[in-house]
Amino acid sequence: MLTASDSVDFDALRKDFPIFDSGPQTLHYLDSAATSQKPRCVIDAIDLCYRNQYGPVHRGLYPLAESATEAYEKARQTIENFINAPSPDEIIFTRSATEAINLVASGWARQALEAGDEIWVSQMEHHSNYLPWQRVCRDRGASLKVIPLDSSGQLDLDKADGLFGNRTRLIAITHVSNVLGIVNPVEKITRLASVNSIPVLVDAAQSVGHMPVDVQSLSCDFLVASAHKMCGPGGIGFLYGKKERLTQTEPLLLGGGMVDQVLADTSIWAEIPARFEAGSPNLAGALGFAVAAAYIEEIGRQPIAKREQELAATAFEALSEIDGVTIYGPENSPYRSGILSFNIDGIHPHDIAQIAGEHGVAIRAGHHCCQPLMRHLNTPSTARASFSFYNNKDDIAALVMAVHETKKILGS
Amino acid sequence: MLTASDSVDFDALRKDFPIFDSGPQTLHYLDSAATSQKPRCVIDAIDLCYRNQYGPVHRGLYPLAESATEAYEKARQTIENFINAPSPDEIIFTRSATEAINLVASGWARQALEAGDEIWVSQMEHHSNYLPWQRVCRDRGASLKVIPLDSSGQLDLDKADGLFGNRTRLIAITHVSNVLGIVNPVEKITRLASVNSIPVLVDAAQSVGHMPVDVQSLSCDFLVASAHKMCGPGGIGFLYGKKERLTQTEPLLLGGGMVDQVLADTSIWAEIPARFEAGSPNLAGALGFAVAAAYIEEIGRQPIAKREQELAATAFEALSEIDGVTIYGPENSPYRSGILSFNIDGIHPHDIAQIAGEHGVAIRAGHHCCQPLMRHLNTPSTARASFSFYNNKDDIAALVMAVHETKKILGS
Amino acid sequence: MNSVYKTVLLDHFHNPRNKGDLDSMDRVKRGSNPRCGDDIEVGIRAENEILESVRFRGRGCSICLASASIMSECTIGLTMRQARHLVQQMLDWFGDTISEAPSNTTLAALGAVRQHPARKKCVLLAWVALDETLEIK
Amino acid sequence: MNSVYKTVLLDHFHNPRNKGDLDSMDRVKRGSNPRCGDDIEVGIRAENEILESVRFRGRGCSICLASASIMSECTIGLTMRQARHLVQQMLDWFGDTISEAPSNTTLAALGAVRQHPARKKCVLLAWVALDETLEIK
Ligand SMILES: Cc1ncc(COP(=O)(O)O)c(C=O)c1O
Ligand SMILES: Cc1ncc(COP(=O)(O)O)c(C=O)c1O
Repeated sequence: MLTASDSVDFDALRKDFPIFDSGPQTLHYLDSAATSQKPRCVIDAIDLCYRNQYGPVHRGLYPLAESATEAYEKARQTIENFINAPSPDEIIFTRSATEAINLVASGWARQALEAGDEIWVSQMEHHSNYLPWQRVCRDRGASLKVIPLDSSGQLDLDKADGLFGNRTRLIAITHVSNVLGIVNPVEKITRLASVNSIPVLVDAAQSVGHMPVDVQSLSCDFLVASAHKMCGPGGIGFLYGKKERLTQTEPLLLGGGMVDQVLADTSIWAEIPARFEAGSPNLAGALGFAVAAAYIEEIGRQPIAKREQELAATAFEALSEIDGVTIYGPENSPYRSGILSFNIDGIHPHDIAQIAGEHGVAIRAGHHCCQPLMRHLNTPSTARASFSFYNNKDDIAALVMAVHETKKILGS
Repeated sequence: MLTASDSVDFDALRKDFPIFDSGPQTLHYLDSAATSQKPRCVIDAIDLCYRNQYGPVHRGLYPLAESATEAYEKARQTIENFINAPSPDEIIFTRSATEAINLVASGWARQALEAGDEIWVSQMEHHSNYLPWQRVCRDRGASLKVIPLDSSGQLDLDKADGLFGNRTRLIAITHVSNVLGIVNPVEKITRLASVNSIPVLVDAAQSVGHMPVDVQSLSCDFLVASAHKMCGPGGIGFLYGKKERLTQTEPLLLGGGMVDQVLADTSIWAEIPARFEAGSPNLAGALGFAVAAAYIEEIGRQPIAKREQELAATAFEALSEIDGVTIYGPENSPYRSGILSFNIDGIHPHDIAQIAGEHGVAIRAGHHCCQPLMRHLNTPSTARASFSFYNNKDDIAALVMAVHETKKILGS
Repeated sequence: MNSVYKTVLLDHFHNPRNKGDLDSMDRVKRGSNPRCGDDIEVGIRAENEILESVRFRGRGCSICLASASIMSECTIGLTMRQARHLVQQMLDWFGDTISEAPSNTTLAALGAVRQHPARKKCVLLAWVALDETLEIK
Repeated sequence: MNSVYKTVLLDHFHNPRNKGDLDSMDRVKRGSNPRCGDDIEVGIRAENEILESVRFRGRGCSICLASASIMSECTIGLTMRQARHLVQQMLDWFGDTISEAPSNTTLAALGAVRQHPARKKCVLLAWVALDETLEIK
């Protein structure tokens, strides 16, 4: 049974999300791993910004511009604290996790790689944490190596020959799989990598809003995430980078605000982090992001993690009792977040998602931008239910009902 | 005197902008070239999106995801129509004008350039339309050439030896100068460039929300702009590219949504425009951008251009009557938009902007991300007033007053 | 609720017509959508420009497979020209160039899918493959 | 309105103390901010570790120039150690590490600039240059 995770009243929190009051039909939103819904405080912060506080960041001397700049830098500090970074200068605002990874691939790895070097990813990476490395390795004559998975879908580090060897220039690994919900042992990886001083990039897109994340105890060199997957607005994310690594990084985007001196044939970049934020900063995006982080922090990521695990565990149990349902990944375990992928024998996952959609249940079907993982699972696609703390047991009941309905309609 | 531009009631339109009702003091916002204020319809569209309509774009089969996808693609069509592009597939949503230029520099020019080739920009370019070309030229052994300016600050095409010659691979030129307000003769340039089939990129950051812009009559190959300078939200902009050019362009960002097949060592990109939009699309950004474009289109860019020119002309006249004031750029002329840069003898522009700010007048001082232009003007910085249609003659009076006040406080 | 899972569609999914072996076909073409894993083959046999047999095999979602089955039923007996015309009508109908279903009651069962842009490809996969088999050599 | 343009500041801007020629100085250091075009030089002459002369020249905004003038006035006569200490106090005050002005009435005139982060650099430019002239050889 579902029990309130600690002392947080999650049913009351659900009321913070206007979307659940907006339609005639109950929305069973189980696609938070794609993008999460937004609480009123975030929506209101964006609204207020554009109504009363809007001005250029880093570019003016009048009060509106000064307060915009201050608010933007305060948002940076909020993100700094959210992941326990040592300094706000180590937080770069990007448009997304995807941009942040590309920045490291183009700006750091491109310089660092030589022919014969290796970059390691895992078989469960999202395309955003796979393709940038594939390109930079090909361009530099390096090899992209893949940590294999065991039969339960977990990293098989023992089979990753040379992972911590002296050809490895970088390990880029997701913190939480967006398909299997597996939480990877990042601390173990950074510890083993540190022996050979191998930098580690953590894709925290699926973790940072769902469980405590501390870059100092993870001991990673880079960490990336997007606001929109953690109650924040679209169009903003961040890169955390250790000062030492950022100093080795060339900017991805060149333009206004990231340069001190522009000479005829060469230029001198501005200090870090400005160097990596070319173009007019996204004020409302940063403010909305900071409010989202504060909102999550106030609930507490420990209770959130517990709540989402409980929801996923309950769904796991209910679904596994249904004939013909296969759930991917390990059995319910502490290594599992609130994400669940499954299939029904003989039924295409698109049909599951469509029929679920017709019944007010929002789940996703497809390869989830994880084609390498689909090859490992030996299926072109799966259906995925992803839970957020604002979900409840009614959502699980609706999901189970939709699966039965799908079987009734399409089962043989 | 100011006359209503045609039949539009601009004083009524000012009421569409909540910021002007938000403070105790009248805000004389003359910094719209840095970033514009937002009308209620744009703010409300973003609000509504997050409250009632929010879901993942291109990634789901349930109703919320389908309508999000539809709304996003409709926004693309709105931008298509706004610049009269031949097809919505030629509109790429980016985070900004800056990203759009970097995409062309990294994705198109990097392939197209060979040692000895030339890229031409002008001496009045914004750093965002200068630095990306500087880098790609240096990396490829090509030359970055600069169209010089005449004493009035206008392009001196006659002195640009080889501009339309057969070493030129690209001409990247701003439509409107963000410092001088000069409107460049883009049509003339594309006509002369077409003789040698030289592609032309137009930086429309300062034009697209302020005057009619039609990529087919401009006959340019690429055109870029940001939403936040034309009443839209931060964090979104676009690249227009001719189909033929986009086909020659490699994506800048790799990741989710831009790939059809991910194989071990190589990948097959998705169709255009998805290929250039890696990562989760910014739904609220695109919707807000489209509403901004529709809002501007409804007022009419012809009347807006007239109104802004009138405001600038009136300010020009008033400021030029003040002893010790130098206004940069050509005298008031049809080649001028609503942007005006000036200095006061013996007074640093930062002081002008600060004192103006203390009197509720928001103007900008600095190099405006145009250090090459500052070298031409032989000053490290200028004060800049930039007018939007929501400004009025009270704003001009306040500006003039602030200049007098500055002289009184700091004049010798 | 305007479900896409109408009786006719479900019937074709559960009891696919002309599905299976393509060995006796004159020409076979493949249609695949790597994004969702749909992957089918369509084969034809014609005599005097008239389609004697239209068959398919492969895997896909219910809409993809039902559409292939419906297609086979609707095209057997047509001349190759008529079949090409019907494919074009389907493309126009799903491309929203025309709003009326091609005058064929079975085809109308696919109409509900037009409300779901992401799944139009599922419907059209078989039809595009058929079109390729019909191309003038 | 809490203007930064206080009487004391304006006085130093209009009537800068110790401005001009640096030929007779022992050591000269330059401070510049390419972003806004401020560019000044600060020179010192010391005898027995006591600052006999502190002078500056260059161009900049009123705050930058007034700060340089105020600085010269506040540091002439100090030991080099005391001057380094005062520079550190200024850095702390403008870095918000301490909230009280260094106990010096003239310096207090710069306090209003602390509300304007973008202009703190203008105030500190001369002080940082001075610090460099004071560095132990
Ligand atoms: C002429 C011009 N080009 C490009 C840009 C860059 O726009 P953004 O900062 O929105 O990328 C600006 C504004 O900053 C501009 O004025
Ligand atoms: C594990 C993982 N990494 C990276 C991303 C990319 O995030 P975004 O699309 O916001 O850039 C996602 C989500 O799409 C994800 O699930």
